Amino acid sequence: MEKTEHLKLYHEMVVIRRMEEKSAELYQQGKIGGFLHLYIGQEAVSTGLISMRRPEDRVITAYRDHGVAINCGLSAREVVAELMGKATGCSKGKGGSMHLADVSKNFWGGHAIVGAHLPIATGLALGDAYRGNKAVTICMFGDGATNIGYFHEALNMSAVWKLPVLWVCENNQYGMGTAVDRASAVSEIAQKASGYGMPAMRVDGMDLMAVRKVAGEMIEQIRAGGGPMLLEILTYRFRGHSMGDPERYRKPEEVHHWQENDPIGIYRKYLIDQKIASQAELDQLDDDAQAVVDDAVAFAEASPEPAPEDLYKNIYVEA
Amino acid sequence: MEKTEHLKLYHEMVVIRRMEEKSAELYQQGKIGGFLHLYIGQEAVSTGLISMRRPEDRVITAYRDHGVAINCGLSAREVVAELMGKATGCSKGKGGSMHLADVSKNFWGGHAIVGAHLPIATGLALGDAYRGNKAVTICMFGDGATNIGYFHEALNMSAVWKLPVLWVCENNQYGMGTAVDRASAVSEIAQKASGYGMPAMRVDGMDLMAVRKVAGEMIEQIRAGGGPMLLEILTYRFRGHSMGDPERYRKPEEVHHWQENDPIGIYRKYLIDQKIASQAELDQLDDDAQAVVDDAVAFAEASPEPAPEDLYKNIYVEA
Amino acid sequence: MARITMREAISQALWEEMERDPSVFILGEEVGVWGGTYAVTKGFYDHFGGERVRDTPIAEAAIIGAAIGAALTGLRPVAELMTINFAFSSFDHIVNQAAKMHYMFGGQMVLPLVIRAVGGGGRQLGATHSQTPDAIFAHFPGLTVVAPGTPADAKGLLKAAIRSQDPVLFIEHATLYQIRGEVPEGDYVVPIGKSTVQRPGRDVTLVTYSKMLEISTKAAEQLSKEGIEVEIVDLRTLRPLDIEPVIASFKKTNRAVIVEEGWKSYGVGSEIAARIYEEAFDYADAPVKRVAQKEVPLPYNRTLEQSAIPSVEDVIAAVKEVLHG
Amino acid sequence: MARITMREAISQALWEEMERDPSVFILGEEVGVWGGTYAVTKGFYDHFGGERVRDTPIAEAAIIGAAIGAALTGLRPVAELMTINFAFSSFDHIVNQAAKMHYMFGGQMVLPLVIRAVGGGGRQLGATHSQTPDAIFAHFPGLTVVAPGTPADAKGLLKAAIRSQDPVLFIEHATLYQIRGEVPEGDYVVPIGKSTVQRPGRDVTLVTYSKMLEISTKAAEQLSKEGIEVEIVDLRTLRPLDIEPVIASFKKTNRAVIVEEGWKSYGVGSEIAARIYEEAFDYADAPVKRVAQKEVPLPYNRTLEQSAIPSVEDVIAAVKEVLHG
Ligand SMILES: Cc1ncc(C[n+]2csc(CCOP(=O)(O)OP(=O)(O)O)c2C)c(N)n1
Ligand SMILES: Cc1ncc(C[n+]2csc(CCOP(=O)(O)OP(=O)(O)O)c2C)c(N)n1
Ligand SMILES: [Mg+2]
Ligand SMILES: [Mg+2]
Repeated sequence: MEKTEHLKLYHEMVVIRRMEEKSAELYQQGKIGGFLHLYIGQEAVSTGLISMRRPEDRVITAYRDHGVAINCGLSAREVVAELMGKATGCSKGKGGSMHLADVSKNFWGGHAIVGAHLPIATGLALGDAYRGNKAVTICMFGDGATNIGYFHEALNMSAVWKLPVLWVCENNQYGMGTAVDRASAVSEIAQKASGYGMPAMRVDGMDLMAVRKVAGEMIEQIRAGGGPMLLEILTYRFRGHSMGDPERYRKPEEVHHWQENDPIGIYRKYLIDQKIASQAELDQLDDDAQAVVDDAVAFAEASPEPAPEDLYKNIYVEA
Repeated sequence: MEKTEHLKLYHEMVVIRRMEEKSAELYQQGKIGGFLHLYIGQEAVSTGLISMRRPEDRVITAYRDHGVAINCGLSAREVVAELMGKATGCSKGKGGSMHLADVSKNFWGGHAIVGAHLPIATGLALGDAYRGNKAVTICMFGDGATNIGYFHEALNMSAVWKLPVLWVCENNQYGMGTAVDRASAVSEIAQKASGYGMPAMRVDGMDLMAVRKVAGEMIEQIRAGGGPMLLEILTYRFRGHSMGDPERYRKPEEVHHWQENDPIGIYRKYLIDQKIASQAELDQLDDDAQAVVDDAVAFAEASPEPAPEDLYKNIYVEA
Repeated sequence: MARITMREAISQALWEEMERDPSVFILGEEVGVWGGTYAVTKGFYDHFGGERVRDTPIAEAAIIGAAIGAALTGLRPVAELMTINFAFSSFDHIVNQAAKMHYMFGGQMVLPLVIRAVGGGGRQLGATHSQTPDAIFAHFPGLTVVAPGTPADAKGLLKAAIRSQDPVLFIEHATLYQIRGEVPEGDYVVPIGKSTVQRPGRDVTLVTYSKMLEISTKAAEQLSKEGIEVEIVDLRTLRPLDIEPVIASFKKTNRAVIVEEGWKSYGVGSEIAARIYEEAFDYADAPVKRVAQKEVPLPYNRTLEQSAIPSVEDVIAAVKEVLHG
Repeated sequence: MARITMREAISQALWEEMERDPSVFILGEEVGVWGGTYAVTKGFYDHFGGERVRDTPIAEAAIIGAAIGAALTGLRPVAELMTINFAFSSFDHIVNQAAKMHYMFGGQMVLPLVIRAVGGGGRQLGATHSQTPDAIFAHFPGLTVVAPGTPADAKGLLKAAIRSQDPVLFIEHATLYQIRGEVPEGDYVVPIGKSTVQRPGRDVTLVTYSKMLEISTKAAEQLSKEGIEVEIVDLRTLRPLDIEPVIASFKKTNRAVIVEEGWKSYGVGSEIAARIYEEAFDYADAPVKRVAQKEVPLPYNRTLEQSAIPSVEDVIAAVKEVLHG
C-alpha cells in the first residue's frame, strides 16, 4: 500500500471524527434537526472496508451513515449541508442525516428502517448478476438489525441465488440500549451465517489495517464468484445511540475502556511505528481535516434552503 | 407403550387418510370450497409428534391442518363440517380448511399466512413461561416457511427468552412447486438452528415410532427448562400442494417412490412384525376409520349452514 | 383485435414487454416452473429461462426489496405477489421504501418497478386471503396504484406500468381472469392516471373499478331494461386519482353511486364521495351512495361470504335509491 | 384532579393497570432498561422487573406476534411499537392476525391485546419516520383504533384498551407528550368508541382528533376573537367510528371542516365527509372542507416539512372558507 493511500485514509478518518463532533454542536444549536446518529468510534470500520472497494462496487448502509458517505467520496460540504437540510445537500435537504446518498458515487444510502435495506442490497447485487457485471455490493448494518426478518430473507435469498454481496455487520455491541446478548440468540453475529451456508469472518473494527485485509480478501472472493459472505466487524460507538440518549444501559468505565481503543489513535500509532508517516505529517493532516470541516460548515450555513415549491418535486419521476 | 395406544395411533392415521381422500371427493363435488391442502403422506408426522404431548401442551400449525386437528382430539365430524362451511364446524364455518382450531383441546389453529403463526407460537410459550406453567408449545410449519422473516424473528426471540417451544419443520421437500434447494440456502432445515444456538434434530417422518422417540425426548427436555429446540421431520406429500396443482415440478416416479414409503403401511408392518396387532385387528380398525369418516360426512352434510346474521357475530368480543 | 381473457391479456403484455426490453424480468413465488399460481406466466420459464423468470423463496419482503434494488440498477423488475394479502408481509418495502426513495433522496434514485398482486374475495379463502385493501395502498404518495377492470385495460395499463419510471402497484382480480374482451394486438399502451367512461348514460353516475366494473355493468344492463341509464366511470388508477371524468359525469346526472369490493369505512368510496362534493356540491340532487363490502373479515362459508360482497342486486338497489330517494 | 402531561397520563394508566392486574405486561424495543424511547415507561423496569417490562429484539413482527400469542393464553400484553411507522414491519400481524383471529375461528380465540404506537410528523425525521397512517389501520374490521388528543382521554382510553377483550391499536402522538391537562386520579376509564364535543360552538363543526385537536383548538380560540364560534368534535376512536356527535353538531351548524394530520386522499377526512353527507345531506349549507397533510412523503427540511403539515392558519382559512365560501 502506498503512503499516499495511508495518508488519505488517515485524513478521511479524522475528517469524519471532526465532522461528527461539529455536527453534535450544530445539533445542540438547533441547526441540525431530527435524529443524529454519530459514527465516532467506528471510523475504522467503514474507512477500512470501503477503501477496498472498486468504483463499480455498490455501498449501502443504515442511518448511521455520515462516515460511510465520506468514505464513498461525498464531500463534507454536501454531507453537512444535508444534515442542515439545505438545498445543496446530497439529498437536496429532503433526506437529512439518516438519508445521505450519492448514486453517482455508487453510494445507495442511508436507510432509516432497521434492516429494510438488506433486501434492497440483494436486489442491487441481483442487478449486477443479471447483467454479468463483476461488481460487488457491500451492505452494512448493525448488530441489532440481524434480529429482524429482513436480515434472514435477504441473506437466504442472496445465498440461494449466489449473489455478489458482502454482508457487513458493524457489531458495536448495542442496538440502542440493548446489548447484543439481550436481543440475539447468538453473541457472535458471524455464527448466523451458518444458517445460510455462508462463509463468515470476524475482525477487530478498531484496527483499520485488519479490516482492510479481511474485507479485501472477501470482496475479491465474492467478485471471483464465491457467492455472498458475512463479515462481522467488532466495534463500539463512543457516543450515545443518537443525540439525547440517556445512556442508562452501559457503564462509563466500559465507554472509557473502549475510548482508549480509539481507531484513529491506533492507526496513527501504526503509521508512526511503521515509519510510514511522521508526527508532523499527521498533525498537518489533522489540521487539514479541521479545515475541511470548517469549510463544509461555512458552505452549509451559507447555502440556501430548498425552495417552497420543492415540496412537490420528485414525488414521481413522471409528473 | 400400551397396545391400546398403538391401536389408537394407527386408527388416527387411517381416519386422517380416509378423511383426506373423502375431502378430495367432496371438493370435486363442489361441497368444499376454497383451498384444500391434503395431509396424505404426512400422517405419521403429526400423529407421532402430537401423541407425545401432554394435554397442557399447546399445538399450532399452518393451513395443512386436517391431520393435526384429528391428532389433537377434534372429531372428524367437526373437521369435515368445517371443511363444508357448516355451523357445526369447529370454527363455525367461518374458517374453512385452513382455519381449523379447538382452543379447548389446546389446538390453536390452522394459519394460512405462511410463517405468521411462528411469532404467535412464541407468544403462546411466553404466556406459559410468564405464569410458570410447565407446558410446551409445539409449533409446526413447512420447509418453505423457514425462508420468511417470521421464522427468524420467532426462533431468535424464543431463544433469547429461553421459551418452551418445540419448533417442528415438516420438511415435505417442496413449498408449493419449489424444491427446498431452490428456496433455502441450506438443504437441511435443522442447520438453521445454529444461527439461534438451538439444539436441533432430524428424523424420518414416515416412521411414526421414530418421530415419537425424538419428539418425546425433545418435548421433555424443553419442559425441563432446556429452552427451545428445532426438529426437522422429513416427509413427503403424496398429493399436490392443494387441489388443482398442475404438478409440473416433480416427476411421477419420485412421487411413486415415496408412496411406497407409506407411513401407514410402515406402521402397519411394524405392528404386525412386532406382533403388537394382527392383520385382522388392523383391518377392523381400517373399517372403523372408514365408518368414522362416513359418519362425519353424513353429519356434516346434514348440518345447518350458519345463519345469515352470523356474518356480524364475533367481529369483536365487545360489541 | 382479438377477443381474449384478462389472463391472456396480462400474459401478453408481460411477454411482449420481455421480448421488447431485456431489462424486464419477473420474480415471485411460483412464477417459473409452476407457471404462475394463476397461470399468468405459463410457458415463460421455458421461453425466457430462470434468470428472467425467477422463482423466489417465500419471503415477500425480500421479493419486493430485491425488486427495488434491481430497479435502482436500471432493470425493470415485475415482482409478483401471489396475492395482495401477502403484500402485508412486505408492506414496509412497498409503502416506506418503494414509495419514498425517489423523493427522500432528492430525486437521485429511480425505481422503475412493477408489483403485480392478485386481490379480491369471493372464493371461500377465508379472512386472510380474500381482501381488497386497495384504498390503503392508494393512501401513500409516491406509489402509483392501478387496478384494471377489462382485458384491454389490463394489457395497456400493464405495459404502461412496466415502462413507467415509478413504482407501480398493479392489482389484478382473481375472479376477473376468465372474463373476455377485445384487446388490441401488439404495442397497446393505456396511460396510467386516467379514469374513463366505460358505459355512457344520463341518469346516474356509477363510479367503480376492477371486479366491480363487471358487477356494475350487469346491474346497468338490467337497469337499462327498466329505462334507467347508468353512466359508468371506471377509475382504473387509484393514485394518482383522475377525478375529472367523475365530476363531468356527475354534473350531468347529479346523482352518484360508488361501487367497490373493499370495506366501506376509509375505503375508495369515501374518497370519491368526498371529492364529488368538494368539486360539484351544487350539482348534487341526492346523497351520493356507497356500495361496498360489509364490515367483516370475510368468512369461509360461501353463503355468508357472498352476502358480504356487493352483488348486482345491491348495485341496482343503490341506483334506485339515489334516483328515487 | 392533577394537571399533568400526556406522557404522565399514559404512564400512569400503564402503571396503575399493571399494579391492578398481574396479567398485564409490557413488551417492546427499549421499554425496559432504557425506560422507553419517549420515557413513557421510565422507572417501570426497576419496579416491575424484566419479566413484566420486556425489552425485545428489533423484530416488530415477533413483537406483535408474541403479544397475540400471549393474549391468547389469557395475558394482557401491551406491545409498544417505537413508532407507528414500524407497524409496517408487522402489518400482517396487526391487520391479518390480530384483527381477524377472533372472527375467523368462530369466536373461540380472544385477544386482549394493546398495541401502543407513536405517530405523527413535524420533527424532521424524514419520510419513513413521520407518518400519520391512522386511516389505513381503521380500514380493517376487527381492529379497534384509538387516538386520544388530551391527557385525560389518553389515560382513560388506555385503561379501557387494556381492559378490552379485543385488540386495540392505541396511537399516541410524539409532539403531544408535553401537553398538559387535568387528569382524574385513580380508576378513570373512558369508553372506547365514543366521539365527544371538546369545545362547543354554533357556527362551524370542526371534526378532528389526536394532535390536530391541539392545532384546531388554537385556531378556534383565535376565531372566537373574531366572533366565529367553532364546535370541535374529537373522534378519539377511529374504529368503531362514532359519527353521531359529528352529525348532531353538523345539523346545528350546517358547515363542517375536518382536520387531520395524515394525507388527504383516502384519509380519515374522506370517511367523515362521506358520512356527513350520507346522514345529513339536507343540512349542508356549504361543501365540507378537508384540511390534511400535503400529498408528499414528508421531507427532512424543517420549513418544507412544516409547510406540508396542517397549521393553525390552515385551519382558520378553512373555517372561513366554509363560512363565507
Ligand atoms: C424496523 C425498525 N424498528 C425500530 C427502529 C428504531 N431504531 C432505530 S436504530 C435502532 C437500533 C439499531 O441498532 P443496530 O442495528 O445495532 O445499529 P446501531 O445503531 O448500533 O448502529 C432502533 C431500534 C427502526 N428504525 N426501524
Ligand atoms: C406470506 C405468504 N406467502 C405466500 C403464501 C402462499 N402459499 C401458501 S402455501 C405456500 C407454500 C408453503 O410451503 P411449505 O411451508 O413448505 O408448506 P407445505 O405446503 O409444503 O406444507 C405458499 C407459497 C402464503 N399463504 N403466505
Ligand atoms: Mg449496534
Ligand atoms: Mg413443504
